[in-house]
Amino acid sequence: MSRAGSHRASARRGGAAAVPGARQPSMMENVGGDPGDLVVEARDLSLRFGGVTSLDGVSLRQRRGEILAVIGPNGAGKTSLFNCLTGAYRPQEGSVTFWPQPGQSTELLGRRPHAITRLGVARTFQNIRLFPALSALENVQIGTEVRQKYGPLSVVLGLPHARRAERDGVRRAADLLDLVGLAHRTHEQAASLPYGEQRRLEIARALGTDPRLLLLDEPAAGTNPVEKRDLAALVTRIAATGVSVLLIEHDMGLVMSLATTVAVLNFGRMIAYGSPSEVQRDPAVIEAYLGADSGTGPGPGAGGAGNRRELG
Amino acid sequence: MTGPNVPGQPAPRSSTSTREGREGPGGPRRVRPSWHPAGLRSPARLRQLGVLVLLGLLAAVVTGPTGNSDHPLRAAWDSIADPRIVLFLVIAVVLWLIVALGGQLRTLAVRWTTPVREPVGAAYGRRGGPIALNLALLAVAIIAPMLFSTAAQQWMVDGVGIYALLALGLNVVVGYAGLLDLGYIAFFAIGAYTTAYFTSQTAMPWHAPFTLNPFFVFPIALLLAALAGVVLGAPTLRLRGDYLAIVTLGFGEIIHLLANNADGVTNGARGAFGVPHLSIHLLGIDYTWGIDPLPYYYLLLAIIVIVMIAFGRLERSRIGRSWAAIREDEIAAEATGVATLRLKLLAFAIGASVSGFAGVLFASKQFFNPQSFSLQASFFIVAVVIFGGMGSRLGVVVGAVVLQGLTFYLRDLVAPADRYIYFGAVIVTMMIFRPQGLVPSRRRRREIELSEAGVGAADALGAAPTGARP
Amino acid sequence: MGFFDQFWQLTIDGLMVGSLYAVIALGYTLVYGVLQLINFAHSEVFMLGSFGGLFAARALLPDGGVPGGFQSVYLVAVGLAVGALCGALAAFTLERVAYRPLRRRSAPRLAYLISAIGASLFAVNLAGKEFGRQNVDLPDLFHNDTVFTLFGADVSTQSLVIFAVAIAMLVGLDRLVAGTRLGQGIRAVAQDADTAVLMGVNVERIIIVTFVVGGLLAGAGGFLYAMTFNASYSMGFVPGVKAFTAAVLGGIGNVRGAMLGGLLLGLVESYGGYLFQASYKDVIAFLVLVAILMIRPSGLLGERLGRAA
Amino acid sequence: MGRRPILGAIALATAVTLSAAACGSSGDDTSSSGKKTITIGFQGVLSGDNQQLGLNALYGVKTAIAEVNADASYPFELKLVESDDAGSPDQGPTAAQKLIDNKKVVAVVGPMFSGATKASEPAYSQAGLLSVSPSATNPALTTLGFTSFYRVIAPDTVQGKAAADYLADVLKAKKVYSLDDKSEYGTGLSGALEPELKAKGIEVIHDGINPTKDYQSEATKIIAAKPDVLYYSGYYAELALLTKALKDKGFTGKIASGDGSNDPQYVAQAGATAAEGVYLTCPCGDANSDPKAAAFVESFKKVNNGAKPGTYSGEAYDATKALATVFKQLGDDVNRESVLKAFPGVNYAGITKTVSFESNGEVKGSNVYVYQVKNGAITVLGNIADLIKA
Repeated sequence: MSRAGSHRASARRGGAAAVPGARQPSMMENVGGDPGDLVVEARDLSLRFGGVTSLDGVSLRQRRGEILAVIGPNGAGKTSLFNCLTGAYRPQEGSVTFWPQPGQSTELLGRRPHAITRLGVARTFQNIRLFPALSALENVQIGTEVRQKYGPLSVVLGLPHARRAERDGVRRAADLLDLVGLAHRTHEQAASLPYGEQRRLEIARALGTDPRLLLLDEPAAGTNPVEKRDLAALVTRIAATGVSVLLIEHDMGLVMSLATTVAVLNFGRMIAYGSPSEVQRDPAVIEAYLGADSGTGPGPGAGGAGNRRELG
Repeated sequence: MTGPNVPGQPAPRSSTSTREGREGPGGPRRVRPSWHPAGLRSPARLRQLGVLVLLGLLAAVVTGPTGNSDHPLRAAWDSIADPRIVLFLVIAVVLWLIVALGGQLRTLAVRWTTPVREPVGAAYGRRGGPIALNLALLAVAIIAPMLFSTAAQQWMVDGVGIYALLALGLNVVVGYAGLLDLGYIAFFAIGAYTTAYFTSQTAMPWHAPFTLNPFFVFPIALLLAALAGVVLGAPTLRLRGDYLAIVTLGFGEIIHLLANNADGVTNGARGAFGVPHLSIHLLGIDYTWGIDPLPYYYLLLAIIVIVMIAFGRLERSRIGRSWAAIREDEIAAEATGVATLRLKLLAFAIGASVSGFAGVLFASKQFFNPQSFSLQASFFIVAVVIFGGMGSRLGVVVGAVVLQGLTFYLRDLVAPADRYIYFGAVIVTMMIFRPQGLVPSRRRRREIELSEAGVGAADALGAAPTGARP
Repeated sequence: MGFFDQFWQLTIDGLMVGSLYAVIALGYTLVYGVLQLINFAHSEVFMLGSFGGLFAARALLPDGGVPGGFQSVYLVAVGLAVGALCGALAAFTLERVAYRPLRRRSAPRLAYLISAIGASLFAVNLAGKEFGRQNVDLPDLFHNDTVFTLFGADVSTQSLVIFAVAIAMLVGLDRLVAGTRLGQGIRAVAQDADTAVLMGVNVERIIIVTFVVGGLLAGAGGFLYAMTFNASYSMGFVPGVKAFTAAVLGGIGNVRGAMLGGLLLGLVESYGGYLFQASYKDVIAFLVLVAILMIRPSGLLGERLGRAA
Repeated sequence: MGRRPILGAIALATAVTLSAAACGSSGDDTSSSGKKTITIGFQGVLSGDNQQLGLNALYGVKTAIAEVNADASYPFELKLVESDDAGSPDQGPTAAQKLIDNKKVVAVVGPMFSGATKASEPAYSQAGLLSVSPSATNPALTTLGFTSFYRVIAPDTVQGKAAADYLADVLKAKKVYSLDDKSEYGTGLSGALEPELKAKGIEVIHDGINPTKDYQSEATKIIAAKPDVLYYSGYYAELALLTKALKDKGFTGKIASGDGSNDPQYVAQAGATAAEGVYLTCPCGDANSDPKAAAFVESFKKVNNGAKPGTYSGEAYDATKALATVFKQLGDDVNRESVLKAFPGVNYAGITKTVSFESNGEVKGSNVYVYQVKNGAITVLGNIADLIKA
């Protein structure tokens, strides 16, 4: 399965024989039935842009604490799915339920992205989107201060609770920089960091918002093997703190070593769902990736130079 | 103008090298010091000469006689067919020689216009810049008016002070939140008319059943203007930069026209006469600000200092960082949980309230009519903010001092009718040389450098225009 | 006194002014489409074109009486041509002086705006100095009779000429953008300048051409404007703001949107001025704009020059 | 291609130009004869949209000064200091203060616009510096408690009443469309005109339109209302456009306007054909058509490079001449205090009127004349009071 990379042309050819949508509900039966331990559930998401269908009735469940990887060829709708979960896109049909705490459910659709983030869903971007002119610390601070309540008047008057909150935000941000191994970069401008560190800084910023669910969009894109290994360790550490991780990744080695569950998208539909080994054996997946000659994920740079406006 | 930089000395290469890289194919030629005569005959040099001669002719026309429409070209011709033209041509040629032969001038210009790159770490955490410098500036501001004529003092209040305050407010909108507001003067008008409503029974046909001291109107106007900002902003802030610009422009024009046309409410074009001066009657202190400009100046100075300190705190707080995040990448900011709309609205409201505050001050100082709230005034405040340096508190104040000072200086220097020719030329020249403004803020300067390099947007209005990167 | 008695007359008045707004609006929209920047000095391009056309036509105007027939056509044509040339020259100079150096320096967007305001101040006041600060009348170039009546409304030669020339220019530009190689280049740059460069489009040239085309239209439009409304050094500002509004109304960056926006704005002003106190017609025009933007945030026909054709 | 050096040169050139301009404007400080010099100030609209009105007045002042300086019977030379207020209240106090600061200035002609006047007069009153406005017509100005304000032009009320009489009694209008430009001057005039008309039982339709270029739909509106007379309260540039639009659309009623339109430029801008027959009321004797003032027109042209007198030129000239008369009477004792004290007693036969004042600063006994455009020239029909009796 690690050979099933992202060769565009062949992936599309393979998609012509896409699995009928009727199969999809059965995918979900693989998941243990009790909604009590779910962290997020998307049901029948359909997203269309003009005549182009980006998501076609996708459903997805993730258990709390699980690392779920979404894979699929380019243009399969992975990032669209992320954008629907985080409120950047508004799908025409479907619903997304999120459980910040067990037994405490919220509908995410129709909320603005910042509101969803505050509920506990944080994300990173495929093409890194840091605040380039801010320092590393400031970038993370934006995240750690998200739920702080003090207003402009307290700031201007320098009230004690505002100062305390500010100090608290800085401390937590510094801790997170430490966690992702960027403590030595604290006061450096985000744009001046090397690529791999920018990726980690983005994760730190997302963690700053104190999420229950963390969405990572191709975190390993454009990183070297050493950085990949560090990244895998980092994601495992994050998951160990009780944060559920939803991951888009092309690097199959990383996916197979990290993910507890894998979902496969192709042409806006989910064609497979299960443990890494199950998915690897799934005929539909093999068919979708058939002919894909052993690309091992996108080459370096595929993540960085994307169109900045794609989410706009 | 050229100072000690005599042509003929080789330029230190190192100081130019950072910029040369961006100059494209033309760059390397400039590095080679070309003061041997042959270099003067290159096409590029000859083109420079042509441009400079054209500029010389233009300068001759600008300073020449005034014409009329019966003989549209006569004035221009009279300016050129005049012995004076020799002076302008000589200046043009001398300039060309200096430019062509002297590397120093370029070096100087580059050194002056290239922002100093300091590491972020050095800048970070330094609160409000060196205190000594700020205190020195404050001392200058306190002493300065005493050295000037009363007319200049008057202008330091009406022109410089009020506009500095307005620019500080608009800076929150444009510089911090990255939103272009072309109708900012409307909030100023709201402040001024609120004052007239509450403090005088005679200024407007429409007035409060009671009379307040103008000091009590400050909080009212502050809130009303902020409210107006929210009312205007709530539906429109979803719009993208340029649409927001035109909607705010429309709003400003509507307020202006309403003030002018609603005779029965605002007294229309006749304006509001008779708003009392500020006065304090408290704890045995009885003081009234009068016609003399100085007391108003110091009051304004105090307010400006307070506002600068307050906005400095704001800028370094969670709120300021969120604004920076919105400016740099709105989508990422939203995804990081920044309530972008609410923060933009906050910027709008804060900016508006400062404008309303300034309106009270203005109304209590002197007579006003709707002319004070024209579209041009809005443009002018935007110009002050950009000219001084978006996002920099000191910058926008310096912008007000320089631009308004320039209008005052030109008042005596050239025919009043021609004043704005020079004014316009100075603005264009300034923008060519120093688009980041006179005193850009550190953060903005970094953003602009990054946007030059193609990373991030310099403002929420999107990246630099097409073709900006050679 | 009823509104409907005058409806058609007001419609004709509105269309005449609206077509002029549309012609000026095209300059804003073209530049915006290509550069994503509001060319605030476009109103002065319009003003200078207006003076150029007016002076040229007046210089050729024979003494005594209103010319007729072929001579009228010739005078109008000369006025339009000289106006267009002056406009193009002004736009070219503006681009070279106030914008290009900023592009070289990768200035932030707002710097362009301020540069434009400075250039505008310079041009307005220099024109005032050179041409005097009085309004200048252009004597009649043809007999301004009623050509025909439409539902009881008089259609004069003048409104007919203005409307016809304006529409011809609008259609011509639309064809230019939609159907020629040059137009293709403009659209390519508008859609994605970086890609256009890779495809071999000379972006600098396209930018200059865009300014020049906008200047040609504004200059010719300026001459048409001066035929009815006189010329003056400060004439540019108000129609400039209106035309910009029209461009946004139709969807800035969209050629057909600018036409639609201009005509619509003209009509709104005409009707609004009749129905309410005339001094509130600008208020009404802006309120309509705000209302439309609330409903359709990217203008009536949407943005993007690239999609215009 | 060495772009930056060019830019550097531009900056340098700008600086040089500015300094050159500075040299050019500061070279006028010479006294030619042995006569003593008296300095007067001029505060007016020297920039902005209404600049032409300011220039009209400024040229009038300059004409008077040139005449005085050339006239041996005046034992002094006049010198002028100009101060621009752009006609706006924002710049008024500074413009006034500039003249007040100049201790040589003993009297001021101006301010011109009522708005700038209201903003400036507190400073003049405090400084005890006489200011004589050639053009501020707001009736309230003399009631606001300014102690050094005088004007040589009648307030709007005088003209409004006379114009109403003329429309009613001479033109026999039954229905009048009163249009103002929403300016201080325009609303003041229409506000004085309309009650008078209504009192005479005439139907009045009121409308206001901010100065614009496009009067097409307004013309349609006016024609639809079928008035006998349209009275426009505003300035000539806009009236010219309005007249053109009305004539193009075949308006058959009469057109009338006030002193703001009584300017030869009106005919030039509207075109002689369109302007033909238009009535203009004015509380002034017009310099161009009044034979008594022919000499003024000649000397005006001579002093001002061939420019012709326009709206407010005559008033500014008269104000300056009246000041000169006072200076002459005062002899050696010319200072702010003495001028302010002596000026109310002046009696000077000017070209627009005899300049003498009521105690509140209003000019005495203003006659309102009516003019008509005939064959492309503004010609006087006579004093309205006389025309009504006839």
